[in-house]
Amino acid sequence: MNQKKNLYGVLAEFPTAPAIYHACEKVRDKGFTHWDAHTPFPVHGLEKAMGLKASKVPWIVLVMGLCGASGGMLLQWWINTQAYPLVISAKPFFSWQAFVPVTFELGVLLGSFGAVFGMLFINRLPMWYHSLFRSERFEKVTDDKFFISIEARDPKFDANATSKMLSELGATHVELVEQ
Amino acid sequence: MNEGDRVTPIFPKWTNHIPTAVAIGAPLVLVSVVLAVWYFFSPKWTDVGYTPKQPVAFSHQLHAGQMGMDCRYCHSTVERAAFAAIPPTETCMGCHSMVQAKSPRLQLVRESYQSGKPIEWVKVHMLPEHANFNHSIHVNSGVNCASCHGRIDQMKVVGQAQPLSMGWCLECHRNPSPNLVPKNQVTNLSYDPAKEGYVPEKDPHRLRGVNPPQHCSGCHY
Amino acid sequence: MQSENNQEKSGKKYWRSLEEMAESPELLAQMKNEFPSGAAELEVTPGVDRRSFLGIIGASAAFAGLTSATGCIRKPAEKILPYNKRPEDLVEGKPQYYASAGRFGGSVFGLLVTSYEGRPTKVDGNPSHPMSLGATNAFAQASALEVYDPDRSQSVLKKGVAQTSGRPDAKLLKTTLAAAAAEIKATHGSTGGQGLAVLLEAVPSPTLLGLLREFQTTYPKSTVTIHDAAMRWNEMTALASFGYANAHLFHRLEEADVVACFDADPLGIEGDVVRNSKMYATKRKSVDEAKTMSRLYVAEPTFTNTGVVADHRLSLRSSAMGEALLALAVQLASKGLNLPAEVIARGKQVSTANEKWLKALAADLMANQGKSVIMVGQDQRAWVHALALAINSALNNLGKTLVVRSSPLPAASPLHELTREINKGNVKTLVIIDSNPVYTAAADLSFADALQKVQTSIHLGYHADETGVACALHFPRSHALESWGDLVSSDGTAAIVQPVIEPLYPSLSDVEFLAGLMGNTKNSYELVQAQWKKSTTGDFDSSWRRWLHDGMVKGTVGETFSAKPELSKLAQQLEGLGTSPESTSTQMELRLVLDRSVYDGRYANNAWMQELPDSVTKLTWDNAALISPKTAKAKGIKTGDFVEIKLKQDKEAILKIAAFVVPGVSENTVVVPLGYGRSFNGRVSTGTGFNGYSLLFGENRFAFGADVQRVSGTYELATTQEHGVSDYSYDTTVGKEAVESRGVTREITLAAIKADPSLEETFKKFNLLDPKKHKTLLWTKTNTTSGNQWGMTIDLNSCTGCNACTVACQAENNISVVGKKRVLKSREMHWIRIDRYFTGNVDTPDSIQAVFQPMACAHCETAPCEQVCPVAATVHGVEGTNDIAYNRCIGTRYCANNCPYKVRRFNYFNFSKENDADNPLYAMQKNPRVTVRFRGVIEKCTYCVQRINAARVESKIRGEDIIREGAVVTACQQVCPTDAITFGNLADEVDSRVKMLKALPRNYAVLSELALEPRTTFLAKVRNPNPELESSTQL
Amino acid sequence: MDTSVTLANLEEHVDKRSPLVLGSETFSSVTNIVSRPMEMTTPKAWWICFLIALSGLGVLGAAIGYLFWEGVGVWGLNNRVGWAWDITNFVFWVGIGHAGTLISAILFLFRQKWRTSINRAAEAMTIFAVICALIFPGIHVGRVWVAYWLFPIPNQMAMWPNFRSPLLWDVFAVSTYFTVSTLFWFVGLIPDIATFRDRSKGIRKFVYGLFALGWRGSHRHWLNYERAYLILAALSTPLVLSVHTIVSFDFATSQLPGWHATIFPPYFVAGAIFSGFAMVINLMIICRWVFKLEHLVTMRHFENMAKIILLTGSMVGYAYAMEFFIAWYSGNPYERYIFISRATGPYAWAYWTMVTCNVIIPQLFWVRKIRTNLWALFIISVFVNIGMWFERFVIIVTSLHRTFLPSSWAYFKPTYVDIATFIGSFGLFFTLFLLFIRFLPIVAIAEVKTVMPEADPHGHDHGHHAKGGAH
Repeated sequence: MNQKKNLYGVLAEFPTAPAIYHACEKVRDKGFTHWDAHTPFPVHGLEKAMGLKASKVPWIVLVMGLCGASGGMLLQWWINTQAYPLVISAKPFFSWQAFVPVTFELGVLLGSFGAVFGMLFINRLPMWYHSLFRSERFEKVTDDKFFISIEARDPKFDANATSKMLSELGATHVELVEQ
Repeated sequence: MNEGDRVTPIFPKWTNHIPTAVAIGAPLVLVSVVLAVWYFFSPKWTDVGYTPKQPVAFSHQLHAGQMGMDCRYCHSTVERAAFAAIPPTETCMGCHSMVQAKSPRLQLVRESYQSGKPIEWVKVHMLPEHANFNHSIHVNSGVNCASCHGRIDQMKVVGQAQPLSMGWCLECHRNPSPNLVPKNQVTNLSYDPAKEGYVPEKDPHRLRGVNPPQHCSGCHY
Repeated sequence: MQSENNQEKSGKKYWRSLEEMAESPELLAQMKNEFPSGAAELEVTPGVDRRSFLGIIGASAAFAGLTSATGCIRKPAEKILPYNKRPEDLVEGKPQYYASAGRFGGSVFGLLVTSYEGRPTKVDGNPSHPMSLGATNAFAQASALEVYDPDRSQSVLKKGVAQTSGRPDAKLLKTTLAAAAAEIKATHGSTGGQGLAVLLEAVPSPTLLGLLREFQTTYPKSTVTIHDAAMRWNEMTALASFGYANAHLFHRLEEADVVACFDADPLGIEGDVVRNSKMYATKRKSVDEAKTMSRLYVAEPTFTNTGVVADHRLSLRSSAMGEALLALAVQLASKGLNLPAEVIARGKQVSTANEKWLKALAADLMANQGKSVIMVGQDQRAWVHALALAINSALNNLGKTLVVRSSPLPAASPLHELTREINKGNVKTLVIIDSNPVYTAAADLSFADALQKVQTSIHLGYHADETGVACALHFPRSHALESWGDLVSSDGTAAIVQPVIEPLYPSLSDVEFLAGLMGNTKNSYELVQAQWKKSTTGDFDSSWRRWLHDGMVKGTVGETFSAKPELSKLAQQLEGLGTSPESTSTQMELRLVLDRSVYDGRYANNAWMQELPDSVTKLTWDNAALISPKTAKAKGIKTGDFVEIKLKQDKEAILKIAAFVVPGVSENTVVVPLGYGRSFNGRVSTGTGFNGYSLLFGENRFAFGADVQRVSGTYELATTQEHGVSDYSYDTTVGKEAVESRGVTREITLAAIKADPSLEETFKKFNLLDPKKHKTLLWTKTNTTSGNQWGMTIDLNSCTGCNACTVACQAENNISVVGKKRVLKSREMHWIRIDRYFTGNVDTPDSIQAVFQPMACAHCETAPCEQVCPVAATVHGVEGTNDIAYNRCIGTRYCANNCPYKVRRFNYFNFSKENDADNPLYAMQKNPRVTVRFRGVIEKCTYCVQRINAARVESKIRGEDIIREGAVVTACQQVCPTDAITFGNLADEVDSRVKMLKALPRNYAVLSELALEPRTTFLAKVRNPNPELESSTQL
Repeated sequence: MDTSVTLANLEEHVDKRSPLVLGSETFSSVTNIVSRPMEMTTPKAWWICFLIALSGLGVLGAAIGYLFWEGVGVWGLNNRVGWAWDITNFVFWVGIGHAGTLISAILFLFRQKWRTSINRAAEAMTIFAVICALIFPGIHVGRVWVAYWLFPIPNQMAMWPNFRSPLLWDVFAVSTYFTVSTLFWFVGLIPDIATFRDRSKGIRKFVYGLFALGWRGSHRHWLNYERAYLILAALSTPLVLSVHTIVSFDFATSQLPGWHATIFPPYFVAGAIFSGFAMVINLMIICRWVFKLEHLVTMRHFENMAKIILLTGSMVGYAYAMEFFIAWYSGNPYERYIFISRATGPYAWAYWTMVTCNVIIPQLFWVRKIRTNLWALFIISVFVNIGMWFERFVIIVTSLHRTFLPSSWAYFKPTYVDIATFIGSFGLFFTLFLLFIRFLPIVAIAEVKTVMPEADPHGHDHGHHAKGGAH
């Protein structure tokens, strides 16, 4: 069989959640690295079956959140004590109690920015073009079908062998996808 | 080993570069816009250098500069009142009834003097609205004319030299010393306190320290 | 947006309005015409300065071309128009002050007029003048706006038709006047003035009266009639009956420890109010040092200012005053006072329900012989005045607390005699000098009809008013600020009336008019000088200058009568005086009173006065029939209902008027203020109130046997307190809350002060929280740093609620008028308001008491308004003032919500712009030192920060950091006739008066438990009740 | 199959009370149901509603235009009552805007799976309500053209906002809340938009594709996605509580009797949840009926929401009572007077309307029959929202019209502009909501699928699971 140059990889379709779960366990155990599972919804525990590491998003959120909060308090301190100290209701220039709400809100704001944009960044989204979008069957991934895609650049990849392995794992349909 | 049916994706490949481009471009654009607004919408840009044409080609360079007339000769109320009043036509005619009495450039002045109709000078230094500025206190505190008006004595046609914005006022009100000169040097536009090494605190002629207001009602009422 | 910016950018109203002026060509035309070429006196009359006006017109013309040339980022170009020749003593932007005098509410006092570049902007009292001592009443303040009245007469009228097409015409004025003079000469020259009559107000002007004498020598048979709301005919008759010919009474309240007013209002609207108030106040202020205070008894049918501040008030109908006084006489006699037997005999016949009250008063009077005074209202009949004089004399008060002075006025006849003559057909020519009899004459005279019987009627008036249009000929009158004149006060002090501005329209002053009718074409300046040259010895010019400078002529005119009255004469007065049924009957009595806002109607077209809340009713823009809650309940009348007042004497008169239920009115009495419902087409006066004159019969302003019935329909009355509440007892429940539950106004007795000098015990009931506990703040205060710390005290014990401060503030601070509709929405803009609280039981009028409390921004140190402003538009100044930067305000109104005193005012619309649209001339009154506020911003009392800043500049130039005591005087403080308001520098350890006052035990902060530490504090009101009557008071 | 309840599977058992998805729905049938509104030809009913809503929006525009032209005076406000309908409407809408995030965030954190089929619509409602709310503080200022001074922007005046002002806290709180809710909502939408993308053709495919950001259900994405979603929920929870707390600070931190009350924050939050859920019920009943979602939005959802309304309604009632008690107990005459005048004064009618709608009527939910009767649910929820509007009106206006100095007592009457603006805001709200239900998935497809039994990867044999776990 000829190894197509512009091959992206192999795409295997599975009918149910349990099916892909078990399939993933196997692919994981076979030591594939450049592969992925595609599901219409987050299948419970699949990351274990795929052997993925925990997400880094929380760290981004933490950092951003702290920046927001401290930045907020700093801004208010600077404005009220450095930029233009004004006597307001005879309150102290740095009335930190009154500055808590804004500090909190800014913390939350930047924190959630961290969560969303951090997630998109890690996921390399938006990515409007993807080789898998060339497959018609793949449109079902957002409906009720489950897929495993193994990329050609995976060292263990071999168009025939991998396809075969996947169909043995219970794939109802296996196809090759170009870049 | 079948190939499966193919569809052409909605978006071509290159669209994947857009996010990166935006991620890098957007901040740049944002920053430059902010900087642009910061500069071009500020009085530094909008007001400084405003040099309207005056009905009479009066040259401060000639009168105040070369002939060295004292500012207060014409702007006589500057020490007593909030306004440094534009001199009445009769002040001009005080000299120009003899000097240059026939000059066509002074035609308008003579007409005004006869008809009693004032000359319509165009206002150059326009403070922000609602700001009350009092010349007398500034002059009496020894703020040199040049601090706000620039080197009028070098201007053929008077133009605005400083932003006259609130922020600009506050700079001096927070730290007046650099702009203070001896009382008798107030109208000496070339006097540079830094060069002369003048220290207001040490000036025996000053009866009191200069502590300009920074609270709202100092200027806004 | 651009337009928004333009309108809000125009900080100095004065200039901005000129743009608008420039856009109305006819107005420009008028203004250009204000300046007759070559007005001779310009050079010698300071202040009358035509060039500044040319400047203004030039300026406006310049602006006209520019108003459209905007839109770029850069501000629109502005032009500066310097003087052509700067007047001697003028410095641009610096106010000039001119001493003058004026007659307001029947009282003459000295004035100090403020003028900017030739525009009079404010009228204040002349401190060195004995009758004003620096203070004025509200009317004087309002005259600063009056001169810019949009509807003032601008041209000669013939049979009510204007003789000029729009453009006022000076020449026409002169020629018409000459023609009139010629006609008079033709018709009456031969007959020596047979059928020639002059009608004028009681203006004590030497020049005018001199000319009048001249007139009468030219026309010996001519008659003079005086018609004036303030004319005290009955008092004159009474005095005459004792042999004091052509005299009037002058009171010295500074000498009186006991004052008894019978239907008199010496502190409100009657006579020399300003001086009386000053003097009365001295006897109240003594409470702090000497622990003594005068005692004030008032018997009256409805609350007057005097009644409100009284220690004892008896609710008594005007018609019963005479009896009450007789009964008092009996009481006095029984205590050994020597009064004619006939009087006592007569007095024994009357039965009065108020014996206890009168007994107590009698005792007080006897105890204070020579230190007491009985005052009788001008509307009381002659015999009552005579009786009062007799008692005063017997009490040895004459010459001490009151003196009889000869009146400068000529012997003249009252209006009804003139009318009789007219109806007989004896009057061919009638000359009316600045009087409006067609409106103000009693209904039974039907003067309007009579006037038609006169062949030639010539009228001089400030407005083309009801009389002006009815007369054959009408001449526009110059304002007092526009022409020369002179006036003599009731104490005899003479003063020169000095013009501050050229007449805005070609017009005549009284003297020019009268002289003109004798063919004398001299102007007022020459006439006045001529008059005074006669009476001057030595260098006239120097003394003239001194008079102008001082604002008065040293040495008084006219003399006092020292002779004691022959009391026996009193008997004749009382002869044939049957017992009047009034005192007992339950029939309704009608009481017509002069209005505290529009007086007799002459201020009806003055927007400030129309919007000024009445001291007691708080009613604006209208008058109403005042009825006591009890009577109203009995008649089923609620506030706002229409009632019909029928009065049947020889004629029947009916008035349909809105009712206003207010405590303090006597039972079975309906009170109608005069001066409203005017029929001349003033743009301000039109549609305000109801004409009370249609119920006026004869000379007396009270009539018995009126029929008051509720009729269908209601009417919206705009009050500034209890907005639109029609509940009978509502206002006293409010009072209860304020005075009793909340301790807002604190009222104590002299006895209490004596018993508890520190007042700690006495104040306990007012303190919701122990003052010592206030200072516990969660944070350390950020103290304001400057050497000047401003503060104010308001002495409730002195305040008579005269409203002068409200108008003065309006004049000083360019406060907009909002109109009736918006007052109804409670959007009035006054920076200082006078709260009035009633206490007592609405069903027993005698138990009702009221108290005034002027309320303005208190400049709290921990101001609740500041912390809530999201843009820091209102923050604290280093001198302890609560500043507001109008152009920073975005108008969230949060500060107003959070202000416990509710003293912040919001510009819901562009009020100032609307005001100028209504009348561009108003802009000329604006104070150039104060920003004119625009739509969408909050405003409030600033402690007259413009004056503070002016003073600071001067003291700094002088080299002082501390501003001297007295260098800053707020507008309200300056005008206050009782010096109730004191303002000053708390940081001035040496001679700060306000600091001293704040140390008094009477000093308290309203809502002190909120720990706002307001810089404006109040001195508690002290009443001095007679122990014998203690029970009847509310304490 | 063991039915014994252990900590491990407790949650499952709780959830098995009654199924969250009824009938014999499969993954694709769920997709179909939810996609129907997007794919069906627009129903007439939708068009009618939309036109009505649109005209309402027109009214809003006109009212605001007139307001800007003339000034705030066109409202009934005065110098004593400086705030009335403007801020009442603001608080009202912010309150409504709470249920969404609450359902999404808090119920999500508490693993209340029944939320899945209503949270999407609720979030949408939140965002639209907050948009309506944001209008009012914007337009109530006297000079809108300088309202940007509320933000700390460097300027030549060297002036900055006053961070001590609760109004400024509001600006930050509400705008943050709006931003975060929108992000939360959008993140939730991504997979479902992808679903629509893959179902639709042509321009729609392009637009959906654009917003799907190229989602391909990759589980490496799901991993970060779920984490991010969880964190957003965790952040939104304190946020949603803080927002109404801060709104209540507008009043609580002021001086006025009737405003200055420490009970406000919890009481406002309870009220917000109260009104929010009422609005969700109203909207869901309609959507469910129009788009035949009976199998996804079940009676159990409504019943749960009714219970929450009952709870929060009672909390609000407790707060009312407590206010009176404190007013009396404090011995503060101002406080006492204001509450007496609330119940007996000129605005008593408003007060009793509030009590009836908020405290008395919701008590009907104790009865299961009423709780489960859609008509009853709908009507009572409407009453609740009327009552909650009046609550804000009572707090704001009655407190302002009887303040410390009796001389400054006044009465407030709304003008027709007040009324038009309020009605108009509903126009805006429904315009947005109708567009939403027409073009976006009103039920979170992916999430619903997760709670279906088929979603369980170990659904068929447990033994295998044990092995899998052993790895």
